[in-house]
Amino acid sequence: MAIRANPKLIDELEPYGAEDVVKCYHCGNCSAVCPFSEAPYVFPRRPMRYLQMGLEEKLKGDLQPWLCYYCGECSDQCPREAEPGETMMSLRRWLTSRYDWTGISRLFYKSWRYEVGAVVVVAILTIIGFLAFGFSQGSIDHYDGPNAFLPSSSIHIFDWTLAIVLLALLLSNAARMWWFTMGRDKTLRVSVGTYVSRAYLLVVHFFTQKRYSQCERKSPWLVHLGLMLSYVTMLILIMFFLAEMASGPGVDWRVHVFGYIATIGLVASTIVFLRRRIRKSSAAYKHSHESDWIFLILLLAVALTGITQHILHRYGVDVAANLMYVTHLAFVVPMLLLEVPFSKWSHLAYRPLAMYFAEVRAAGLEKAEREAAPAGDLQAA
Amino acid sequence: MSYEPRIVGFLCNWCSYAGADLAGTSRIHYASNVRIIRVMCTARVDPTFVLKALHDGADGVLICGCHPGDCHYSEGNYKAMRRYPLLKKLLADYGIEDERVRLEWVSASEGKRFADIVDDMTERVRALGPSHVQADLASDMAER
Amino acid sequence: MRIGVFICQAGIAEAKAVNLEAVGLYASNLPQVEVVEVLGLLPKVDPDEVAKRITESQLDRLVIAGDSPGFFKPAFTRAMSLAGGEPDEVRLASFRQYGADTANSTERAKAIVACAVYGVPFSLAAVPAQTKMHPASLVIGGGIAGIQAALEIADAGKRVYLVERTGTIGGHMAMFDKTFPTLDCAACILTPKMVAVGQHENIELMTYSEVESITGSPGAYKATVLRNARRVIESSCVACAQCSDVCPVSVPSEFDAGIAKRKAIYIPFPQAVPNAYLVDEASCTYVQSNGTKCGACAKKCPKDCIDLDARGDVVKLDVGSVVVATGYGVLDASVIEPYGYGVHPNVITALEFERLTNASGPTGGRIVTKSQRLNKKTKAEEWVFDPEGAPPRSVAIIHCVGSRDRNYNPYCSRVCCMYSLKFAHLVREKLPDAECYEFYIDMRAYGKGYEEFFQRIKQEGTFVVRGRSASVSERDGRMLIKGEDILSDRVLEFPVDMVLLAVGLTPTERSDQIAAMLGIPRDQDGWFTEADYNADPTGTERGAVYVAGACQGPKDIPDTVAQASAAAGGILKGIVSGRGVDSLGSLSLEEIEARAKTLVAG
Amino acid sequence: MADRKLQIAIYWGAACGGCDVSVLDTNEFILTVDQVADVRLWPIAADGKYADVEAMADGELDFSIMSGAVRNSENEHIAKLLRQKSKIFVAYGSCAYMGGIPGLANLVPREEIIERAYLNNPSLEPGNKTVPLAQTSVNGYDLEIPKFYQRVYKLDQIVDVDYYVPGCPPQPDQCKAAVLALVGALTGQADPPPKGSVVGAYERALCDDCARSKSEKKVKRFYRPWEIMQDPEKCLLEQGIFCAGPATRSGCGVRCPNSGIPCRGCYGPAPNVIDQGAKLLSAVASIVDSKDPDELAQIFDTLPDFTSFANRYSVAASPLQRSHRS
Amino acid sequence: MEMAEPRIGVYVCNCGTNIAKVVDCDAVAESAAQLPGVVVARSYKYMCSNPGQEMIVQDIEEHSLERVIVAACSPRMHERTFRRALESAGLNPYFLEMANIREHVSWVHDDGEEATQKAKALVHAGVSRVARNEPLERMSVDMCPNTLVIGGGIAGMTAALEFADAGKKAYLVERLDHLGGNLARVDLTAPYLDSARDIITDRVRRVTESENVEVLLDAEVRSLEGFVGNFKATVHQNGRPGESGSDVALDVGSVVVCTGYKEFDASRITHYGYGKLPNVITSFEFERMLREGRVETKEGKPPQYVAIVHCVGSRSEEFHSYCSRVCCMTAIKYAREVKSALPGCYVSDVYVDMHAFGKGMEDFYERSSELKTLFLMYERGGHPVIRKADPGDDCGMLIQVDEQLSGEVIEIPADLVILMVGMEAREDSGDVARLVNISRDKDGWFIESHPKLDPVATTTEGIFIAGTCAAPKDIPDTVAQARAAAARILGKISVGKIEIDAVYAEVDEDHCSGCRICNELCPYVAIEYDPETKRSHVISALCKACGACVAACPSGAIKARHFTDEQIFAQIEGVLA
Repeated sequence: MAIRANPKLIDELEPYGAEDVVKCYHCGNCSAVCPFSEAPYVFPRRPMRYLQMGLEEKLKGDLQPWLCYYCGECSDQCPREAEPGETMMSLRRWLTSRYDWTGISRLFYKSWRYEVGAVVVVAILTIIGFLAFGFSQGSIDHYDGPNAFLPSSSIHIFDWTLAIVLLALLLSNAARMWWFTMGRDKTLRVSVGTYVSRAYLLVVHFFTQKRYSQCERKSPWLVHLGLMLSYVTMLILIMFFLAEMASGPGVDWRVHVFGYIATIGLVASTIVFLRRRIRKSSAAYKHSHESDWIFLILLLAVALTGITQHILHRYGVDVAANLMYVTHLAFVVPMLLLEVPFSKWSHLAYRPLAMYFAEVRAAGLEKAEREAAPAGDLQAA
Repeated sequence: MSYEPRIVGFLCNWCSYAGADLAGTSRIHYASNVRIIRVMCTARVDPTFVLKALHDGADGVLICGCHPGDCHYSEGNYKAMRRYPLLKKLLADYGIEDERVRLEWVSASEGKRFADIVDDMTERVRALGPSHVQADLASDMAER
Repeated sequence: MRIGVFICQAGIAEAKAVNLEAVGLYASNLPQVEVVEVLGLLPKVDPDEVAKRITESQLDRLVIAGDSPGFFKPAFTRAMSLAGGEPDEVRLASFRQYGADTANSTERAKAIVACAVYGVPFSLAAVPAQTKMHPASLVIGGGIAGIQAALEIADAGKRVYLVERTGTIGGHMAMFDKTFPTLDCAACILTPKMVAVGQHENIELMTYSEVESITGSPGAYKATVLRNARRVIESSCVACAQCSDVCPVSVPSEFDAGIAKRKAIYIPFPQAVPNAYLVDEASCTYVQSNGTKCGACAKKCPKDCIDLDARGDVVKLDVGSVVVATGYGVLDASVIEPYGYGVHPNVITALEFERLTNASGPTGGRIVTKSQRLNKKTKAEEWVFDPEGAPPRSVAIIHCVGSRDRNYNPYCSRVCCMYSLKFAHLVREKLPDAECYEFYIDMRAYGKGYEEFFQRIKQEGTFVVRGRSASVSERDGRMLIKGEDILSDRVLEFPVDMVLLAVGLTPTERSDQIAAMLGIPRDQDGWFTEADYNADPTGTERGAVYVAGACQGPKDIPDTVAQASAAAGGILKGIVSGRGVDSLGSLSLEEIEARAKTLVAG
Repeated sequence: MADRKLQIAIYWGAACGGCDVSVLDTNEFILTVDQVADVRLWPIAADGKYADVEAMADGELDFSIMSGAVRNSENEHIAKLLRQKSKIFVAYGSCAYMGGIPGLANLVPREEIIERAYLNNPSLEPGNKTVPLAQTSVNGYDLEIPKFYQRVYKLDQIVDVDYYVPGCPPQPDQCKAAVLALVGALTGQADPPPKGSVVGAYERALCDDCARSKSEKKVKRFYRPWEIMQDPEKCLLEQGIFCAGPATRSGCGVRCPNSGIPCRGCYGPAPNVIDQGAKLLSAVASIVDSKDPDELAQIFDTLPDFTSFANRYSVAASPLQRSHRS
Repeated sequence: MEMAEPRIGVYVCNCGTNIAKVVDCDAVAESAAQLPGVVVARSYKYMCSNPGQEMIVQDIEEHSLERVIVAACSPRMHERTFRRALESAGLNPYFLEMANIREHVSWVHDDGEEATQKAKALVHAGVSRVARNEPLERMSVDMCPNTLVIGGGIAGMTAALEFADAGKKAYLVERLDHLGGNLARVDLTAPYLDSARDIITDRVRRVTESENVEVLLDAEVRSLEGFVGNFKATVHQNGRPGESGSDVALDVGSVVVCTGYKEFDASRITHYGYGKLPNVITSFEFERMLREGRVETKEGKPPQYVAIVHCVGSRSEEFHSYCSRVCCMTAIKYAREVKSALPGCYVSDVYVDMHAFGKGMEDFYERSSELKTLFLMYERGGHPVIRKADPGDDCGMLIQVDEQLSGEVIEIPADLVILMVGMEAREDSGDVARLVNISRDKDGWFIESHPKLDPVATTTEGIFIAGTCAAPKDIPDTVAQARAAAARILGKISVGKIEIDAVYAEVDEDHCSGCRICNELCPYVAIEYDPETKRSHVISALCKACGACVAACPSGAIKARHFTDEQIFAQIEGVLA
């Protein structure tokens, strides 16, 4: 049965950053230079083709955009400057918006104004919320202690609730992702065993991003890894050792060592990325979507406000520390609440998932192939 | 017994003669047994020439023209190509060994090929020994 | 009649120095022009809006002006029909087409607009004055185009000076083995023409010479030709090769595309015309040492026709017209790193393969891979083609090397597809057991018999892979070639013994000087610009100066020959009638306007 | 009219006798000849002995007409004898002119002929291995029979011939014409034709007289006459029937082609042609319509025993003259 | 015929040491001196040098030589040189023979003994041949300066104007009642979208206003007799309705055939539904829409989806195997034009290989992609199927394509489908070919005399072809060819005469039996058969002296001047002596 092409999809994807894909004349150079491109996942050309022809369903079910780490080799060599790398990136954005059932993500990508607006609103609400809370039960002069302005215990509860909300959103989207890419594909028959046996990949890819390391250039991978690890460390500290972190003035080095390292990691890596994006130092950073900027800026802001409030508190300027704390949260909350489920940050979940699914899928196909007849050789081509 | 074969070569002016010239200008050495007669095109080579040459004592006859498709006169070499198999039949009936008469394609850039053909043919004809034609005709006369 | 002028640029090539405002102002002062709108670069033209405009100001004729106004015409034509006007009354004023990208382009642009406003084709109105035509002509470049043009004119009994930069005529074609798609041998069909040139009483052949300057006006040009010192007396040299036998210096042979060596005193190739040796001063010990060393050849020459101290001289020629047939260069494949040309010995370019497979080449036409050999002089191992070398078991041919690629040449080189198919045929013919792969993007088999040839090659068992091969690397002595096989949707990676790069054609490195010297423009890719893409593909901006062959854009042999004859035709009609035409530039705006007026009247 | 009768001899060498019959076919003309001439030797028609001829003075005969080729010592002896005794010596008929049909024997060595005729011939009684020998002695008597030569000769390979009358056999009226020409010359009524010329035939090839329509020729295969329904109007060669007409001297009256039989070439090659077979070869090959070697081979397979067709009458006259198989 | 042996001079060139170092030149000269008829035999350092040539000239006078042999390099090198020498001494140049003892002896053999033997043999051959050489004179026939141009398209008009500009007469014969040909049906040209109308207007006006061009509209050439430089053409011009036409007799020196092409009939391809589906149209029908500014469906609505299908009738086994060369760029042009006329419209382009080979074309293709033209690739010989859309669809038709670049079977929406019909030879090309005596290839295109080095000439001298009648071609290539053809003819006109090489075949009509075996053989149709006399004869002006007919003539009636049987027999005897 023939698939209906939809010439209009191209227009729809432009806001996601895919304006150059139309130039592609399918020489196949990109797929050949991509270190990740091997059967059954031959990309970027094939997804680009789907995009040109507007095969929406195929794209929705496609894991390949997630297998790309955007080293930019393909874009550098592309004879028509069709920016395959950027196309993959835009597809990731688009896919994020498809996985998201709330539709918020679509809005964000359609126009940055929505995203910025949302961030501002959430920030203001956060500020109002926490100020109200602080004054209602504590004193602005105390950072910690019995009547601390924002006692870690309550923040802790807040964190956890927020975490649960985010997790819920992420998981539901991840579920949709699974459905689009694996579940609804009738031809694909994968046993639970395969899922289980490959499950470790999730962890591996999440923490090592080892595929990224296969790219020609290594530094993007290192920085990216650094950022991710610092973030995760921070997350753990906050979720489990918030009290110890907030306590003072005596420094509890068991947590603070990690805290400092993570903070430095965050600041450094975000700055590096920002510089690269500003200088458009390589193909990967030539095209920056608004969502990229928003994400990096928020992250940097979070790190900086975090560390300042901490320092202020160390030197006993508690009022300032508290105000800074609120500011800090005013960045943290929108970042977590908006970026993680609806925007760029979601890839921290989708990419490892995609890699995992990909392996599972490949295994499934291989099995199917083994049952079917062997593929024809080149003569057939 | 060893002898020097005498081979008459009919070469077309445009490809093979030029090819033979190129063998010269490129100093490619080959057997001296072929005596070249230039014709404008292999299509000019009348089978009578071949019979005449054999009668006059040639041990072999070599005809060279442009490769099929290259003919300066667009299809002359095909005309030669058509006569050749019949000529071979005729010669066979007259008891002339197959390898004594040969049609080859040599382009203007194939000096080496020409040299190789000459060497090869010379060797084959040498191996056959001298042509009987003149001896036979003489012995016939002698018997009377 | 009420006329509306709309000025919109399509941005063909880089925006040329036309002052659109000035043109607009000028247009507004032309009779019957009611509306002038300067819409600028790549405007979004909405037919409905324009239709409104038309009805508002009751326009009967629209003139679209710009570098390539045709890009907007359909919108205006639709607007015209929507407004109920006469669609035929949409006229184009194309700056590009009529050369408003040269000196005083704005003036030219005005003239073009004027003609369109009057409804007269510019080409009809802008006819330069006639000039007296000197019966002799100059042909620059001795490739097949130059040869053809020269013979064409000479056979008409007219004098021709044929100036060739190298030591022989023949150009690239002389290097080729077979020619597609008929596969007849290049030498067989070319050398007779070369000899004809060499012996023609109407052709004065000046090889190893360069045109230094051309002054004067159409019909009466004065050319200055620098005749480099050949250092061998052409007329008396009998090409006996004794000089080169004793010459101690050996350098890569240009004719053999560098895959074989020649001496410092050499003849480009055995059938060279003139059939005489020459000294390459760059490598000649005697010349380099200012006559203190060597000089063996001069002593050896039995005819004493070597004069190593000879100096070049300058010749002045009076000619009426000029044919530019300077041909093409080829892209330096080493700039495309992924293919590893210059790194892997058995990655070779098209021209190198032409020589390799050519019966008169260094291996006598045997297709072999390079083998390593000790160079006695340099004591260094070097890779060379040895006739006894191992034939490749598999050969990959990569199309579009540096062509159709924004990073190198954005244009298509027109001939690569076909010569690559030819290579495949030669490989399969000479090495029936060898596998041959063609990596292509679009198989451009457009000419007479080309498509049939493509099908034949496939039947012969060559594997054609749709997909531009991305890279060549080395793995245990073989080339590992990688590319996507698009039609079977997978990435192939397999070893071959030889990789042929179908390198694209480029303008010759001297084409900019020549353009400057002759006052003819070049397009954004550096090819000479013809007078009118469609209507006058061989004429130029400059009167009595013609372009022929690949210097005007990549071209195969038949098209080149046709163009060369056409160029010659332009000259012949001038000579036969004794009248040529002046440069387009000689016409003033007023003259063109006036003529346009009269044409409308008549 | 001369006061004395012309002295003539008619003789046959290696021939079928058809030529003599063709002489008789001149009907009453033969009587007029008889009025002007004495036939001194004509084995099939009149009595006469070799000895009588040997007894003659040189040049005593005004002219002799010899048909047939030379195959054995007797043929040669008489040919030389007649030549010696005649003023004019005429080679009469294809065999004398070119070796003729007997000449075809030149394509096989003598040994094979003997073998075929005397040793393994189905008509021999078993065990009979008798082979003719030039000399034998039968109970004391030495018998001698003519020596059987290695090959067949056309007449002028043995003796000097003044005129040739081609044909197998020559057409009676051509025979008449020839004889009259000679008589005319001898009786001084007309100039003799130049020595060595072919009399009783024309200067062009057969097609000149052939009534069949001719157009440009392209042949995809060849046929024997019985293999197709031939078009009576159209050139036989165009129909793929191997006709020797184009390469054969005209003069026979086109009898064969007129009756649907391809010309066999008995009148010999056209003037300025050395070998009829070679010419026929290149002519026929030239009209074959194919560029593919294999197809060509197939087409030519429809021409069996090519040489016997191309040189049917002229093997002995061809440059190679005989088989050189060793 | 026995003639007295002519007096022969033999000159053996040492070529410095090139020949002498291997061949014993003196020995060669001595042995030559013994040959019949040889009165002088010399060996000299450089025969080609001036003293060398003077030596020959002197000897010719002193020894009243009648024939000359130069044993030296290849005749391809110096034959001209020595022929001139003979001429300067008042001897017929064809009384020269060269023995190639350099390229064929000294340079290829090292054994001096053998080489010398071979050299002697070659000289002997030369001597016995030259004795039989005949004096030949170059002839020439007058060249009529008028030219007949058949076809009033861009090619024909361009050619005619070339002659007009040169001040020579051209007769331009056009079948229809107006000039312009197929190009007149086109609005804009690829890839720069210049106005085709301007080109045509310009040409038509020039042609009609030129006093040197005689335009014969609504006319056709009925007959053409004669040969190069001297043709007689009869042109029949149809009268206005009612009136009977008239025949015009023209004297012309050459003919340029520019009869162009006709477009492929799309209805022959059933799966495109042309003729059945109202909105499936051909490229030429679309051109009309563009000119009228009405890019609309039959229902009168501007289409939302336009699809363009390439290779209609081209590059297919069942129709035409060849590529029509211009369709790809025209298709891209349409994509561009649709976008311009209907900015909101979606264009898809169904192609096989994108032939954007010419100047400016790749750029044009690229720009078209930038305009979001959706390119879909189908397999050569594949069958995209066009069908009516289903009620629910937002389009009129659906095209099913086995899309190669994705490996998917795709359905694309279309309201208007443009079929890029290929070019094919006109149905009357056979008649034209017969009329002017040229040949056609399997597809009906006229065959050029050499596909590479002589693309506009034909094997019939004086008949030229230009433009799409020889094969599909775009405008620049057509114009170039038209001018090339004109150049050829102008060349001859400017010389005023046609030199006929002295070497050609001639029929001895006293021996020709009219068997017509030779007729078919001549690639240059130089052999004419006269049904009256029942003889064939050679038109020397057309003969190129290949000798095919000579070898084939069964009655030895054709003679190859300078390559006669006697001469070659003599050579054979010579080399074997």
